[in-house]
Amino acid sequence: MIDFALYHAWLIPLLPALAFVVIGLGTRQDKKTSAIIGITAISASFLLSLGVVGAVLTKRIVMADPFVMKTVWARIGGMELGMGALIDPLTAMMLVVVTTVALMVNIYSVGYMEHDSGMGRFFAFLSLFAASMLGLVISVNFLQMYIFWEGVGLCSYLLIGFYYYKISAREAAKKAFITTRIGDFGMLLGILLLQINFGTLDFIELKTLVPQYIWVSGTSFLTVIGLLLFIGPIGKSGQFPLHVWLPDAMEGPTPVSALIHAATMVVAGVYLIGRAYFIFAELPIVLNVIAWLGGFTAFFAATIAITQRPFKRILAYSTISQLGYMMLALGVGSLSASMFHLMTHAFFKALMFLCAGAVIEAMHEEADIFKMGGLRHRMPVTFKCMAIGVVAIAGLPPFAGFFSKDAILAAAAEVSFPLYLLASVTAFMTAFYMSRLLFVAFFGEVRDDCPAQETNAFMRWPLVVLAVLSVISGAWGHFAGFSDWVFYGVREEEAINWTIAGSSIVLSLIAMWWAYQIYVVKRWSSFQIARRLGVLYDLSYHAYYIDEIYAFFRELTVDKIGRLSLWIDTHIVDGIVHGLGRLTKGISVVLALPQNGDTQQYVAIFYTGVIALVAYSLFYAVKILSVTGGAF
Amino acid sequence: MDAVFEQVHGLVAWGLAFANEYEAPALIEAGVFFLFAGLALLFACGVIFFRNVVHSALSLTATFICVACLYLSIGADFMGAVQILVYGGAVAVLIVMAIMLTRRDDMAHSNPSRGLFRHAAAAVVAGLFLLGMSAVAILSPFHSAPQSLGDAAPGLADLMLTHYVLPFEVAAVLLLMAMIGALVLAKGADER
Amino acid sequence: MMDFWAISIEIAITVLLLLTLLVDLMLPKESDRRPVAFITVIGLVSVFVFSLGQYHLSPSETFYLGLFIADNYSLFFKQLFILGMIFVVLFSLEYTHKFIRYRGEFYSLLLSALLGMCVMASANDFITLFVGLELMTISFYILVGFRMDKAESSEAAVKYLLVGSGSTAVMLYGVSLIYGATGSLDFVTICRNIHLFYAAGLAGVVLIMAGFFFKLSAIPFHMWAPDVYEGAPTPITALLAMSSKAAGLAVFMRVLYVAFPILGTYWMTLLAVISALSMIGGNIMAMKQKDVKRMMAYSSIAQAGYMMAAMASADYAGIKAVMFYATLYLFANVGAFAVLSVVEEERGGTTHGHLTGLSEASPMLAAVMTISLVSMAGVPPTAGFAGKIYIFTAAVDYGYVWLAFVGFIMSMMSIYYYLLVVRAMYRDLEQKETECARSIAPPFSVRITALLSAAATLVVGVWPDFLAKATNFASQTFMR
Amino acid sequence: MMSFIEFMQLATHVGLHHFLLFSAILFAIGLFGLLTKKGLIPLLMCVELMLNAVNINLVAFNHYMPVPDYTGQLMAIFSVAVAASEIAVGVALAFRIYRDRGTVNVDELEKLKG
Amino acid sequence: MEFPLLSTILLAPLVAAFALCFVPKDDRETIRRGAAFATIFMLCMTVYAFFNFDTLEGGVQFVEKIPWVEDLGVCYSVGVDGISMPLLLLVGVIGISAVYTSWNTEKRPKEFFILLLLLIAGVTGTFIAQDLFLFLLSYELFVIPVFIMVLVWGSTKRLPKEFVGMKFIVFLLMGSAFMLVGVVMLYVNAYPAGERTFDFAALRMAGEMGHFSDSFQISTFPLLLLGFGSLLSMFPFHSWSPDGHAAAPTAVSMIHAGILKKLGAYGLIRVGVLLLPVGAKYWSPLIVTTAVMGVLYAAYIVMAQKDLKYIIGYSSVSHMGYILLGIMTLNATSVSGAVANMVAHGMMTALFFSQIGYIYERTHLRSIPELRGLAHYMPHLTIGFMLAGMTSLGLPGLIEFLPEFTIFVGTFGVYPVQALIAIFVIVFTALYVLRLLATLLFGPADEKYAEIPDEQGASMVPLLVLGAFIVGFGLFPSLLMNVINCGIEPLAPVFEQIANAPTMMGTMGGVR
Repeated sequence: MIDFALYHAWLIPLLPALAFVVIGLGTRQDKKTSAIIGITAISASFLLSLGVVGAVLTKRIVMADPFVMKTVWARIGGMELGMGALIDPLTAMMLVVVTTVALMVNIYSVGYMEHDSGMGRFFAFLSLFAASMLGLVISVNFLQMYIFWEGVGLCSYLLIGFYYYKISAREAAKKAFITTRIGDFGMLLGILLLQINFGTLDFIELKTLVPQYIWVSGTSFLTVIGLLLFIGPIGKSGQFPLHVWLPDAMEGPTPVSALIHAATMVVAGVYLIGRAYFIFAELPIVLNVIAWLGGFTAFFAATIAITQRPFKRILAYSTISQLGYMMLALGVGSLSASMFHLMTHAFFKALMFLCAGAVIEAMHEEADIFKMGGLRHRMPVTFKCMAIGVVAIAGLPPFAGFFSKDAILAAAAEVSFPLYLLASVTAFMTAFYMSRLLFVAFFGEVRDDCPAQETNAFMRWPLVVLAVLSVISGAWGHFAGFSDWVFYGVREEEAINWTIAGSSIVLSLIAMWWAYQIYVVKRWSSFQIARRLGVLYDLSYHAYYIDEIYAFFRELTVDKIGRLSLWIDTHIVDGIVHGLGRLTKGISVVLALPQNGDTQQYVAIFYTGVIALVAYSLFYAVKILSVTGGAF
Repeated sequence: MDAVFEQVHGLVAWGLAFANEYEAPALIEAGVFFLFAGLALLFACGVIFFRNVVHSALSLTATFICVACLYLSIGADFMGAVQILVYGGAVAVLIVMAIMLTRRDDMAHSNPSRGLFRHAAAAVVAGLFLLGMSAVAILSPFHSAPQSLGDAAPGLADLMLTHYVLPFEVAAVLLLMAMIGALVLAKGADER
Repeated sequence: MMDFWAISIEIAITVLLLLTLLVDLMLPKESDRRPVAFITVIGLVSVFVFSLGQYHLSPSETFYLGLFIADNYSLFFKQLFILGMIFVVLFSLEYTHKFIRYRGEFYSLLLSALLGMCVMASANDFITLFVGLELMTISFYILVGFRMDKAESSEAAVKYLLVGSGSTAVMLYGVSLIYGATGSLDFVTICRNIHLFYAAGLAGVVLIMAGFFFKLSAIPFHMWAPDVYEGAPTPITALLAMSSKAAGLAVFMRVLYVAFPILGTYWMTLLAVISALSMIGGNIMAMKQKDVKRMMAYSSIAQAGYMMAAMASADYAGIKAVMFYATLYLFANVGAFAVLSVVEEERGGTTHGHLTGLSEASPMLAAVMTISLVSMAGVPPTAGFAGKIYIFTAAVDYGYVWLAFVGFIMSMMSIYYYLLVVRAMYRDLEQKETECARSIAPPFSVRITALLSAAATLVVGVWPDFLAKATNFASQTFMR
Repeated sequence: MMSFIEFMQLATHVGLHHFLLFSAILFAIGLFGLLTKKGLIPLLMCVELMLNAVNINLVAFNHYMPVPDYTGQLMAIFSVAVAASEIAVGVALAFRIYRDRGTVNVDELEKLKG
Repeated sequence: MEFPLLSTILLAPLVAAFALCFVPKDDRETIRRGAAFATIFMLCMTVYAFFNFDTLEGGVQFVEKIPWVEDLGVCYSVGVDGISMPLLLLVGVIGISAVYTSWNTEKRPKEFFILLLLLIAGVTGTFIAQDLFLFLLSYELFVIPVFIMVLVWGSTKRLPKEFVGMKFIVFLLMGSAFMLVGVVMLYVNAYPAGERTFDFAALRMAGEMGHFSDSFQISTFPLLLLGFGSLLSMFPFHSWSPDGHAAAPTAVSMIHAGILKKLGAYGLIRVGVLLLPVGAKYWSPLIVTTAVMGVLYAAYIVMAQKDLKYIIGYSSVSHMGYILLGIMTLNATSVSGAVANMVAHGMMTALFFSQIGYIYERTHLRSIPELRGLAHYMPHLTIGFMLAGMTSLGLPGLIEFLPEFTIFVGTFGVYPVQALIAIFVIVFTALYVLRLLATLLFGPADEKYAEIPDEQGASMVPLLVLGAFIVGFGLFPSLLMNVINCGIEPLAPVFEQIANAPTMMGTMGGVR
């Protein structure tokens, strides 16, 4: 079984892909069959993933020596492009995380989508997404990664725009695709440079080539490549300034938000850097950029999240913030901390999103948390799960978030104090706004018009499973030696630094208490605070007007120039063509003017021609005479 | 004064020399040429400038006859005869007939011309052509050795029935078809 | 001595001519003269078939002392003229019946024009040339004025006659100068005479060329062409465009290559310039034309330009190209004018307006017209393309790249006005034009001519080998 | 520069050039007429003048040929025949035109143009 | 002698066209079935040829050679190599799609299908020709069919269709006039008179023997470029193209964008680059720069367009810029990318146009604000549009991704700045494609489209056929790429030979 899983790891993405094909071509109309096919496929992948993990553990496949299977996908123009599966602990971890969350979300969706006529389509897309994401995870080279990277982007687009009749969904989908495309552009450039420079995109080969290259030519060129490659993750993982699509992506069905925009796809960027860490780790400048951008994003998103009102939007900004954390961890050189956080975050954020889905469905599509309240009475299971999620993200022991966040903070503190400070402030704010969410939505009085009811079993059980994972994954990972397996270079210190951990716990507690005072006890009026903060509140509430700024620039650089180009094309380029046509016709008219029917004029012109010819002959004759001197 | 005197002197000297050097035939030859050529050109101008088309036609005939005389003067007897017969006779008659058939009331102005601009343009074109042809004639070092062939008719007849029998026959067809064509065209649409 | 075999074609045509005259006289006055037409066609077909047997590998035969030469070159052109004449007589049966009053004489005159052309093609001295040329020209003067019901017809004839006489005078002047310079009118004698380099010789050459330029309607000697083409009866326009031009070309080439080869560089430059002028001017002026016959006049000016471009490269490739092009131009013209004659007959005119809706009235005619016009423009898969390749290969080979430039660009530009006609035939009809869709059933003779010519155009376009070989054969014996 | 006397000597020594110049002038006069007259019949007359001029050329060349030869005159004879045919056709056309339109002025023939 | 496969492919549409001449013009069913039969037959044969193409052996295969015009040195010589084989397949695929897209032609169907088949035959002939004369003969065969089809079955939008048809033809033919001069110069300079030939292989041999001097190459290449470039809709000679798309009937738009433009690119490779490599190298910086300008400029214009056909028209100008870029970068990688992209873009645009045609035929609307929310009633159409759109923006797993990637790989090392701009335009492409899809397909439903049936039966055929190839080649690119590789392989020496040839900017250093 374990061997089978290892040697057939390529089946992991393929099974959901098949499910997509089958559902798409065949059973799209039949909800139930579609759901069964989708869930079966993902379950099989899940089992295989577990098998892979088992194989990694038993066969002791380590980061430095991964297990690789590959085949040639295409040969073109002297390039050989491969496809295959690269199995190492990192991959195994990702496989499990992705399949677990995907499985949960699939099951959840059976409940969530049961009244939607597009359920077949939904499962098809989910399967396709799972296939792409898993394909991305097992990539053996940058091209494969890029391919599936775009694939997940497509699925994200399709699923955000799942409710295609809603203009907001349509626009959000578009925005997501284009924004990430900008990132992809940079990444594509990086990949091209790698291909041109090294002649290969294969991770394993690059791993040996890169150090040699650095030895010979230094890092300056690779720094450019690294920065370009990093643009991709900026887009995909919602880092500033390309984060704008992620909050809007919440227009999609909530399971999608949970799976794609919280747990899996958005971490693809982090994963890419992790996978290519052998490049990034050699480039201090790039690492610095990553760290600072990550830190800034984490902080920046947190400041926005504090003032948001829609349930999923808060979670979205929180996701951005947490992704910033992961980036920060990578930037400060701790692959394992980052990946660890990636894993825990996947579980607790998926959990929270699924809870959000339950709540919003129960509230009949009402998303504003201030219109909720007291839901803990109506939806106890959901509440408990949500609470676990919040505590986990806030970083209280022994929940998952504590261990991973602590690892990041410790790593940051080791490298740079300002970064550590930034991360800590962010942690504080995270604890605050997550508590705010929890308190506003679930505490207080039940409103009279509240229609909320506990959800059905399909939706409940995944919550429970994820809640359990949110609780245990941190501790389990920490103590079972996550960092023994997933690391880069030298294995890192794993012991908990209690100074850092303690201060972070204290900060979180303060934040939660404060939130409790404001939103439950209502010691201070939240509105008053908002008014006092004035401009800052406005900025935060409107996400620093970044969307508006972008729209302005898009209008300026795209639409205006587009209209200008069109004008140029129709009036100048076309104008020249049409003008030439008209000119020729004009010449035609002018040339034919002598043709006025007057015979004698014709004769005159004829003789003019004759005279010209005679003149030519005389000229020639004189020339001959002058050459020959009149003699023949 | 000297220059004028010199010219006059020269002229006298030339006259004496001319009388000495040239015999009468040459002189006569020159006289005949200039007489008929001058007349021909004069009549040709008449063709153009007479207001009455009948006068023009007569002038044309006169030109033809002058040219015929020139032919005769250089020994082209047969050509001269043809010229008088065909041009002075047939063509002239044809033209006069045409004038009669297309006559109008006021014969005094029956030979209208185009406007002044057209005259100027025509003068330029014709003048340039003349200039060109004169230049050609002057620039060409022709052999100017007149030959006295005597009676050309037998020679021509010989050529026409041997070397050039085909053009001769074709010319016959040409005349036939021209006749038929002219008849058909002249009959026009209103033959009933 | 006299070898009558050499002039057998001419004799046959003359006999046919006399026969038509006789039959015309014998037929009752009210008869419709179709028998005359049939006699003409049958006679010409038999002459054509007979002439096929005259191709030879042995040295060419001359009629008398080399003044009339029946080589493969002239034979090829003669066949071309005969073929053109057969086609024209065939497709104009109905047209003649409707518009021509003196039909018997009409056919006789056609034959006399044909005789003139044939004589020209074989002429090897200036007298024969001149007589043949004039026989053709005068026949055409008459034929152009042959539509008694249309004032334009006689107007065209007058214009043709006046300008033509002017040109005859110039050409004769040139001949006289050549005679003066060289003392001979025989091509073969002339070509050896160094005195061609006299001013008189040089001027004589250009004056003779001017005469031919007039026949080919090359710019600036073209002024007569549009008016005459428009005014003449449609079959005559067709003949003017293809046969008269081809005959002019045939003898023009012979004059240049046989009589004046030593002046090659002198006249080649001139030909190239005139050719370029004709290509440019003809094509551009054609663009504004509304009347298709008139447009064809301008187009024929341009076509003459193309052919002269090939002549400008004085070797047998050029000659071959001209012969090739003249042939395909004949087919194209037959197709186009067959359609035009039907249209004029049915709708009373040949402007774009008259052609409107032809694709619905008679798809076959529209298709034939399109193919013919496209061939004139030189677009594949029609014969015109192969022809242009031959022509401009010859020109480029000789170093006239600029001429090829002008030629190709103008020929592609010319597609514009050809397509204007196609547009008129195919465009959507407006409400008030529904009358234009009324079906036209062309008579059998027209149908067969049109289809034959279109088929020939396409076949030569796709498979030019046969024609290329034939022209090769003919041109090589010409250059000896 | 040629002096007046030399010129007179040349001028009176009648030779080929005299004829050539004479014919050129005659041709030019005919051409001038062809370009300026209105009536069709005068135009035909001018054409005849031009053809005549050419004939003079031919005959003169023939006369001054170094070797005995008749082809020039022969050409002239053919040219006469052609000229006669042309004028016959021309006159017939003039008649046609006159009957069609009541005029023989070519400047009124303007139906065809453009 | 082997079975004349390629001639059969070439003759199928011709024979069908000829046969259709004798079908009564009211019998629409027979006519369109006949046309469909011919194209299905063609497709089967081309697919057969494609999969029987021996990629190990390479070179020109399925050769038939018969002397044709001896004094010009023309042979009826057909054959396909790795470059033309995929394009031939493209013709087969688009041919059948075009016929089925026009399935419901009501107006004068007989003439329509005859002309369509002639058009298809012409492009087929061009791709299989191994003789320059034959190539030219077929190359311009499109003129009359296209003109008449635009005239009769086209549509008038911004400009009258009569005008556009004229513009289309005159523009292209003016371009090809230059090309013809160039070809004649090539022909004349290759061999002395008497030994001349139009055979591609022989002409290449002449080039290798040095019969084309460097200065000759440099002066002649622009002529060819003008001809092929204007057919390829090279900026700034693209003006005919969007208007042409807009006015033409759907089938013509499909063939025009899908095949005709590729004809230009194919000609540029086959005649321009292969025969005149030094000339190509000399001019390449300029052409690459204009190509990239075209890419960007056309993409910008699309942003401001509303009419669907204009959008796709300009977008194909933009995409053709990538192909030109790939070709003119002159290395094996970029050129193979360009060739692959020709196939990819052909199928993609054809699909786009067939979908547009479907909706236009039924609503007579094709401007974006008027058409909206089609996904509600027409899922098949939506799939078609989505597939085409996603291909257009270069989504991996669909046919166009890998070619574009290859072009970029080939180009980026040689012309970094130009390549950078070109790559950046993929963002623009995404932007305009998504805008188009979003407005057209999604959003609130519009009742007025409720009555319109979704694609079914015959009208599904283009989607199925093109979709199958788009996805199939997208997922399994080696099917396509192996064939192309073996076509590009023989070119490698040519590129090597000119690697150090001077360009107009002087000798380029640092080329990989």
